[in-house]
Amino acid sequence: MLEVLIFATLNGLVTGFLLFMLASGLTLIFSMMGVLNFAHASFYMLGAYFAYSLSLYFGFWTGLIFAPLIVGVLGALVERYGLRKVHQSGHVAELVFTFGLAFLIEEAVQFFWGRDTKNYQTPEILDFPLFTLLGQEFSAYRGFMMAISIGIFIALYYVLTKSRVGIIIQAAITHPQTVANLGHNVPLIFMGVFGVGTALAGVAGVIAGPVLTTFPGMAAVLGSIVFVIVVIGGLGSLAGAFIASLLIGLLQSYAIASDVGMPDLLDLLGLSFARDHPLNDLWTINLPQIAPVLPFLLLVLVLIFRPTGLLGKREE
Amino acid sequence: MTLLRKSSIWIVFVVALFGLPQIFDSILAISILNQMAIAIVFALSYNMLLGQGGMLSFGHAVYFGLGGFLSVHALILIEFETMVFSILWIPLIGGLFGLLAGIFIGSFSTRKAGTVFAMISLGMGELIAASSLIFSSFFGGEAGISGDRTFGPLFFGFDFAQNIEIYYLAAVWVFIATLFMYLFTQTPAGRMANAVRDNPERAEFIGYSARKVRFISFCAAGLFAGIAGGLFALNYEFITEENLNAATSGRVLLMAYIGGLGYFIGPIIGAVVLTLMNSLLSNYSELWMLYLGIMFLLTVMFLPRGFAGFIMMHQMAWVRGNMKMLVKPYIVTGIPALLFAVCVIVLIEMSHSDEETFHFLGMTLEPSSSITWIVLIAIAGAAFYAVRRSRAQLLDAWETANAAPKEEQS
Amino acid sequence: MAILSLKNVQKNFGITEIIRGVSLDIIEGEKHAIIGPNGAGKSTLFHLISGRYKLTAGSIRFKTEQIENKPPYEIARMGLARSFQVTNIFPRMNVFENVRCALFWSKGYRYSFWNLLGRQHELNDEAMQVLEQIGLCDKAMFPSGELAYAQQRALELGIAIASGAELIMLDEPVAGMSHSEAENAVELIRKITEGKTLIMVEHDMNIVFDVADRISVLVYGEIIATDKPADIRANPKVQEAYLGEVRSA
Amino acid sequence: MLKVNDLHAFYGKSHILQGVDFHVGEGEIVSLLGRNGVGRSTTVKTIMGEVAPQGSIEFKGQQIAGKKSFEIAHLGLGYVPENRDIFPSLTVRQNLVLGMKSNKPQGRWNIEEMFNMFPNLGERADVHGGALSGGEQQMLCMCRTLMGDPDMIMIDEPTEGLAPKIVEQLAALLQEIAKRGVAILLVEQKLSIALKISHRLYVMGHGKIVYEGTPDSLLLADAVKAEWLEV
Amino acid sequence: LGSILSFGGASQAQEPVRIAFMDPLSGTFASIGNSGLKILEFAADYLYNSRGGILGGRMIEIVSLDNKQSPNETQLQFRRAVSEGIQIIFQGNSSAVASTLSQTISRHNRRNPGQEVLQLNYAAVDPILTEENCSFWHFRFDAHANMKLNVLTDYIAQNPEIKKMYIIGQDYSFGQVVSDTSIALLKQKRPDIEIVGNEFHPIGQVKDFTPYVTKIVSSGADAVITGNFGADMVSLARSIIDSGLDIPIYTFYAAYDGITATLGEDGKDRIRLIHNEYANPVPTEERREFNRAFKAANPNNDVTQPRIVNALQMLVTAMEQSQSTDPYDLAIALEDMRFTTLSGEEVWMRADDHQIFQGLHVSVHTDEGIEFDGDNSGFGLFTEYNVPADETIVETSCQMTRPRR
Ligand SMILES: Nc1ncnc2c1ncn2[C@@H]1O[C@H](COP(=O)(O)OP(=O)(O)OP(=O)(O)O)[C@@H](O)[C@H]1O
Ligand SMILES: Nc1ncnc2c1ncn2[C@@H]1O[C@H](COP(=O)(O)OP(=O)(O)OP(=O)(O)O)[C@@H](O)[C@H]1O
Ligand SMILES: [Mg+2]
Ligand SMILES: [Mg+2]
Repeated sequence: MLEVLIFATLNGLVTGFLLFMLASGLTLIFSMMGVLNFAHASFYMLGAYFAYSLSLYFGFWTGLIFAPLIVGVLGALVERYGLRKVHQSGHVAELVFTFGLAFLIEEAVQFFWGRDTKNYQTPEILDFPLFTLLGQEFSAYRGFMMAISIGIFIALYYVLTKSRVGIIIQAAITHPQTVANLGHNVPLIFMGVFGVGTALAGVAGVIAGPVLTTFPGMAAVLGSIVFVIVVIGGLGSLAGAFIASLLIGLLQSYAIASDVGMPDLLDLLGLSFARDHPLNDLWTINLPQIAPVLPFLLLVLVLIFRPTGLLGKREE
Repeated sequence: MTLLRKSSIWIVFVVALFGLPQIFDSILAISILNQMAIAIVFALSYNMLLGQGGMLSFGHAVYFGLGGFLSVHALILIEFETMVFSILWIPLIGGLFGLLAGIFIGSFSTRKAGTVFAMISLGMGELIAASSLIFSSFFGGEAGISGDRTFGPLFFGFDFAQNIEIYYLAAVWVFIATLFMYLFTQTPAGRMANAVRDNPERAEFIGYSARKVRFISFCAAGLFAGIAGGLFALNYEFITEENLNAATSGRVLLMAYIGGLGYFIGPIIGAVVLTLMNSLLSNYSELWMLYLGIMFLLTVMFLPRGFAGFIMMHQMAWVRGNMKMLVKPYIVTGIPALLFAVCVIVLIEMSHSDEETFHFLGMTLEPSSSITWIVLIAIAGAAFYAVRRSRAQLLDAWETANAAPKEEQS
Repeated sequence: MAILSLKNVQKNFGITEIIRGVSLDIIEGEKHAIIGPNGAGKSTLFHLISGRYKLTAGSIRFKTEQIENKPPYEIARMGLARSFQVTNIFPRMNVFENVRCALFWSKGYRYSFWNLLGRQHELNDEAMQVLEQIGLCDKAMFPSGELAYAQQRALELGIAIASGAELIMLDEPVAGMSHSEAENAVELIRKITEGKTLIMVEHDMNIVFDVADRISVLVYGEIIATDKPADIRANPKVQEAYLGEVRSA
Repeated sequence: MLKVNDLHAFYGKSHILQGVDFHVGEGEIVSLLGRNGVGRSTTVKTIMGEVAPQGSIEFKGQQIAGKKSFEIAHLGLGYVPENRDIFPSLTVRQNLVLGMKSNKPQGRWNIEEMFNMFPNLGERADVHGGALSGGEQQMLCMCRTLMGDPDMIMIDEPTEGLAPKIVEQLAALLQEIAKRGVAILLVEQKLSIALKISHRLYVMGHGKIVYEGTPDSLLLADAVKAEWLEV
Repeated sequence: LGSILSFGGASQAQEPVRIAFMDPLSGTFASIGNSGLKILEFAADYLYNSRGGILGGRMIEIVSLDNKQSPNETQLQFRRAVSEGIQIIFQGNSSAVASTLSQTISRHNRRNPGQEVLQLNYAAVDPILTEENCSFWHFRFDAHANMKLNVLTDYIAQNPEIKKMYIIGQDYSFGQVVSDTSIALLKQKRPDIEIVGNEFHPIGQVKDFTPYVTKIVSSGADAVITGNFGADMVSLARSIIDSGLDIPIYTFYAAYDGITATLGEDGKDRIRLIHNEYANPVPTEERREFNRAFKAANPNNDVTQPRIVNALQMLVTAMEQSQSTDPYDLAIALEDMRFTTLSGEEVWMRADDHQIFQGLHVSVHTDEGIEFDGDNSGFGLFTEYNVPADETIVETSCQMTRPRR
C-alpha cells in the first residue's frame, strides 16, 4: 500500500511537471497575450517530431537543443504573418485561427512523418533506474524531466518579475498604440513572446516524446487540459500555473492509484442496489474510471467559486 | 416597402428549403441537404450565444446531444408503444430537453462572460461527454443508442421511412426555428443581449441584470440546439457520444464564425458551406482536412467578418450600382489566385501520392520527373506574384466602388 | 422632503479612506452640483449612490427605500439614472439602439422576448426624440463606437436622460466639449431636468454656477460646504481648497 | 527642434490636415489652439506616426515622417494623448515604469520626484490605474511620458477635467518642465492657460494654420479670436 | 452539383463490380484503415483484375469511403455508397462502428427492397455482432473475441509459471468483453490463477501509463492481458517495459503500423498476440508469393490482415457460384461456404450466425525466424501455438431473421 502511495505521488509529480512545461508556454501566450492558442499542444507535438528526426541523425541532445528552436521560429513566423493580422478582429478570430492551425499541424505531421507511432527513444545516458524502491524502478529520465521543468519555472519567473516584459505585454494588449508611443517596439515583443511560448511547448514535446509515445494524436490528448491548468492557476500567474499543474498531476495519479469508487461508498452507507437498477452505471463508478475528467470537474468548481482562478489577479 | 424586402428574403429561404430537393434528388444530395438543415439550426442557435450574446462557448454540443439522446429515447418509447404520438413532435422534445439543460447549466455559468464563461462551458462539455460514456445504459456507450422513426401514427399516410420525407419535415422545423430565432433578435431581450455583450456594466445602470439577460439568451440557445439535436435523431435514427463532445462544439463554432458572426444569415452560410466541404471534399482527397485547415486560416485572415461579411462588403457598391467597377479587378486577381491554388494542391497531392502517374482534372503528370515539379512551382510562383501585384488595384477599385459618388461627398 | 439622503457614508479601498463620512440631503426638484479637487471622491460618491460600489459604512435612502445594498439595476429601476465621467456606451450598437435600450425598462418591457420592437412605435418615436434633443438624429444608424469624442459624450448624456428618471446624476457631462457644444449641452440638461432632480459633477465653474441651485464642495472625501452658489463663491475655505484665485475664467 | 512643413493627413478619404506648417524651438512652449474637430489632435498624432503623414516633419534636424511611433519616441519626442490612455490593469508605479525607455532610471526625471510633484499619485503608487480619478489619470499620463526623458513633449488637452486649482499647478509644472530644457507643444482649447504660459502660439482652423503670434498679439487680434476661437 | 457528386467511374466494356471499403482513412486511426485498403486493392488487382476480372471479364473496383471511425460519418458514407449504387461494403475497425453499420444496413434493406447492401466485417470482433445482434446481411471473417480468448486462455493455462494475472483494457465494449470473458475462462481452466487486477482506462485519453503500471507492479502480477490497440497499446507496453517489469503481455493488436517497430528490441519475447491466419513461418508458396508481390508493390506496408484477402476470395467465389452480384444471392451463397485459403487451410462460414471459423494462433514478437517482418524493422510475429479451425467452434445464441424472397 505504502509504495503505491509513494509511487502515485512520484508519478503525479512527473505528470505535473510535464504539464507545467506545456502550461508555462501557454501562460505566456494565453494568459499574458490573451491569445486563446488552441494550437499550443500542436507545437508540442512538432517539438517531439522534430526532435525525433534530429535524434535519428545527431542523437537526443541535439534534438533537445534545436527542436525547440525550430518550433520557436515557426511560432514567431506564425505570429508575424498570421496572428498579427488576425489580432485586430478579436479573440474569437484568433481562436478560430489557431483551431485551423492545430488542424493544419496535425495533418502536416501525418503528411511528413506518416501516421504510425514513431520509435523515439530516451537517450542511452539516462537509460538507467535512478533508484529502485520496493521493487519498482524510477527511471533517471523522469528525474531529468522534473529537473528541466523546474529549471523552466525558475528562469521564466525571474524573467517575468525582473524585467518589464510582463507589464509591457499586459499594457500592449489593450493599448498597443500608447505603448508604442512610449518607445516600445510592440510587434517585436509580441513576436518574441509567442516564439518563446511555442519554443517552451517544443521543449515539452522533445522531453515527453519518448515517454508518452510520439504519434499524430499526441496533441489531441493534451489539447484542452493545458487550458484547464492555466485557467485554474489563474490568468497571468506563472506560479498559479505551476501549482495547478502539480495539483492536476497528483489528482489524476492518486485517482488512478486508488481503487475506491461508488461501491465502497455504498458499502459504507450500507446501501446496495440490484445490478439491473436503472442507475447501475452510477453505483459501479470508480475513481480510476473518471480520473481523466477530474481536472475538468476541478475547473468548473474553481471557476464557480473563484472566477479568478487560484492565484489570478486579473479577471476578464 | 421595407416589409416587402424583409419578407422577400424569407420567401427566398422557403423556396430554397423546399425547392432544392427537387433539383438535387440523389440519395447523397438528400443526405447532404438533411445535414445542412440540422447544421443551420445548430449554427444559428450557437450564434445566439456568441454573435448576439458575446458568450464564447466550447460546449454547445451538449444541448444538441442531450436533445438528440432524449429524442432517440422518445423514438424507442414510441416504437414500444409506451408513448403514442406522431414523430413530428420529436424535435420539440429535443428542444425542451435542450432548454432544461440550458436552464440548469446556465444557472451558474452565465454569471460572468468572457474567459470564465468559455472555460466553464469547456469543462461542462468534457464532463458531460465523459459521463455519457460512463452511463452507458442511457447513452449506450460509444456505440450510442438507436431507434426507428417509422413507428407511431402515420402523418397523412407518411411513415417517414424515406430520407426525403424526413427532409421535408426537417425543412418545416428549420423554417420555424429560424423564424423564431430571427424574431428573438427583434425583441427587448434580444437587443439587451447585444447591449450586455457590448458593455455589461452600463447595462446594469439602465435597469438590466447582465446575468439574467445572458441567462435568457443562453436558455434560448439551448432550446434551439436541442431542436437541432431532435432533427438529427430523426434523420439518422441513432445518436452517439460524439454528438455532444468537444469536436462537435468546435465544428459549430467554426460554422458560425466562418459564416460571419455579425450577421443573422452568417451561420446559415457557414453551415451550408462547411457541410458541403465536409461531404464533397472528403472523398476527393485523403488530405481534405489539410485543405480545410488552410481554408480556415485564409478565411480568418482575409475575411475577418466571415462570408456574410464579405458579401455585405459589396452592399454599398451594389446600392450605388458600382458592381461593374469590381468585375474586372476581381477577374484580374481571381484567375491567378485560382491558378495558384490549383498548382499548390497539385503539388501537395503529387508529393503525397505514390503512384508513378498522377491524374488531376484530366491532366496526367509524372511525379517522378523533376520537370513537372519545376514547371508547377514556376507557375505557382508567377501566379502568386500576379496576385500580389493586382491585389492593391482590387482594394482600390473596391474603395472607389463603395465610396460615395462625388456629389454626395462633403 | 429630501428625495435622496446620505447618512455618514464611508468608503475605503483597502486601507485608504476615500469617502470619510458624507452626509447630504438632496431636495426633490433641485439642481445640485458637487465640486471638488481631483481625487476628492466625487465619482466614487456617484458610484456608491448608483450601486456600483458597496459602501463601507453609512446608509443611503432614495425616495422611501434604503438602497445601500441594492445592485445597480434595482436602483436604476427605482428611477435613478446616471452618466459616467469616462464615456461608457454600447460601442457596437448604433446610436438609436443605444438610446432605445435605455428606454426599455422604464417603458415596462423588462426581459420580454415576445414584443417585436418594430411594432413599438411610440417607443421608437420617443427614442428619436431623445436623439433630437442630443442632436444626433443624423447619426441615428451610425455605430456609436465610431462617433467623434464629443458626440460620444452627447450620447452618454442621452442614455442617462432617456429613461426620464426622477433623479439624474451627471459626472462631468460637458468634459471635452467645446464651448458651443457645452452651451447646447447645458441648455439640454436644463430642459430635460425640468421638474426633476439633478446632481452633477463639473469642473467648469461657469456652468456650475449658472446651472446649480445649491453646490456641495467635496474635499478629500468630506463635504466642507453645501450652500447657494453665491455663498460658495465667497467661502474662503472653498477658495483655497478648490477655486484658487481664478474665480471664473 | 520640431519643424513641420506642408503636412497633410487623411482618415480614409476625408482630408483632415491640408498643409500644416509650424515649428517649435528648443525649450520653447508653443500652443496650438483651435475649435473642436479642426485637426489639432490629428496633427499631433500624425507627427507621432499614428496617422500616415504626407509632407515633411523634421525633429532635431532629422526627417521623421514615415518612421514608426516607437522609433520617433526613441528620438526623444514624447506624446500625451487626449483620451488619457493609462493602463487600467497596471498600478500607478508600473504605469510610470512603462514610461521609461530602458530598465534603469536615467535622465531628468525619476519616479520619486514625480510622486513629490503629485502627492495624489504618490499616495496611490500601488493602486490600479483604472481606479484613479479622472484628474489623477490625466496627471499620471503626463508623468509617464516624462519618465521617458523626452526632449520635447506634445500634450493634447491636459486641462480637460482638471479642477481650476490643479490647472494652475499644471501651468506651473509645464513652465518647470520647459525650464529643464524640454520643449512643449500644447494643444488646447482653454485660452486662459495657453495665454498664460506659452511663448508663441498657433491657431488652427479646418486643417490649416490660420494664425501665428504671441499671446499678447493674439489678445489684440479680435477677428481671429472671433472666427477661429470660441470666446 | 449532381454531377459533382457522382464519381467519374472508368468506363469499360462491362461496368465493374464496385465494392466499398469503409474505414478510417484520415485522422488518428487512419494508419490501420489505410493498410487494410492497400491489402484489399492489391488483392483485387493481383488475384482478379490482372487475370481478366470476374464473372466473365468484369473488373473489381474498390471505392474507398473514409468514415474516420465515427458512427456519424459511417452513416453519411453509407448513404453515399447507396447513392453510388454500391451494394457490398467491407468494414472492420471498431465494433461500435460495425454495429451501427449493421443496424443501418438492416433498416435500409428492410425499407428499400431491391437495393439491399451486404456488410463484410473483417475485423470487428465484438461477439454481439454474431450473437444477439446478428444480421442476415452481416458476415464476419475474423474470429470474435470469445473465440480468441478461449484459445489464448488455453495457451496461458499451459504456462504453470503464471499465478497472478492482471487485466487492463480500454473502457469500451471490446475492452469489457476481454476482461469479463478472460476472467470467466481462467476461472474454469486455471482456478489457481489469481486475477490481481482488472483495470479500465478511457480510450485515447491516457497521457502516461506509468500510474497504471505502478499498480501492475505492486499487484505482483506475472502476466498481463490487454485488448488495447493503437497508441494506447504502444504506450502501455512501453511503460511496462520502462518500469523494468519483465512479464509476458498477451495482446490482440500489438503488431504492425508502427507498433512492431516501436516495440522493437524491448518487446522481444514479451509481447504475444492472438490472431487468425498465419504469421511466420508461412505455410504455403501461394501465400509467400502473395506477400512478396504485395511487399514489392507497397514497400512500406505489410499484409497485416490476410483475412481481408480471404473475405474477398470468398465473396468472388460466391459471385461466381450464384453468377450474380445481388447481396441476397451472395449472402445465400456465402452461407455454409467452405473455402480453402492461400494458406491452404479450409475455413467455414457458419450459416446460423455468419461467423467464420478458421485456425487460431498465438505468436510472439521477435526477430528470430522472421521471414516477413513488420514495419521493415526486422521484427515480426513468430507463431508458437496453433489451434485448428474445428477446435475453435463455439455455440451461438443468434436467432437470425431471414428476409423472404
Ligand atoms: N478601486 C479603487 N481603489 C483604490 N483607490 C480608488 C479606487 N477608486 C477610486 N480610488 C481613489 O479614490 C479617489 C477618488 O476618486 P474619484 O474618481 O471619486 O475622484 P473624483 O472626485 O471623481 O476626481 P475627478 O474630478 O478627477 O474625477 C481617487 O484618488 C482614486 O484614486
Ligand atoms: N478615427 C477617425 N476616423 C475618421 N475621422 C476622424 C477620426 N478621428 C478624428 N476624425 C475627424 O477628424 C477631424 C479632426 O479630428 P481631431 O481629433 O484632430 O480634432 P481636434 O482638433 O483634436 O478636436 P478635439 O480634439 O477638440 O475633438 C474631426 O472632424 C474628426 O471628426
Ligand atoms: Mg471623477
Ligand atoms: Mg483633440
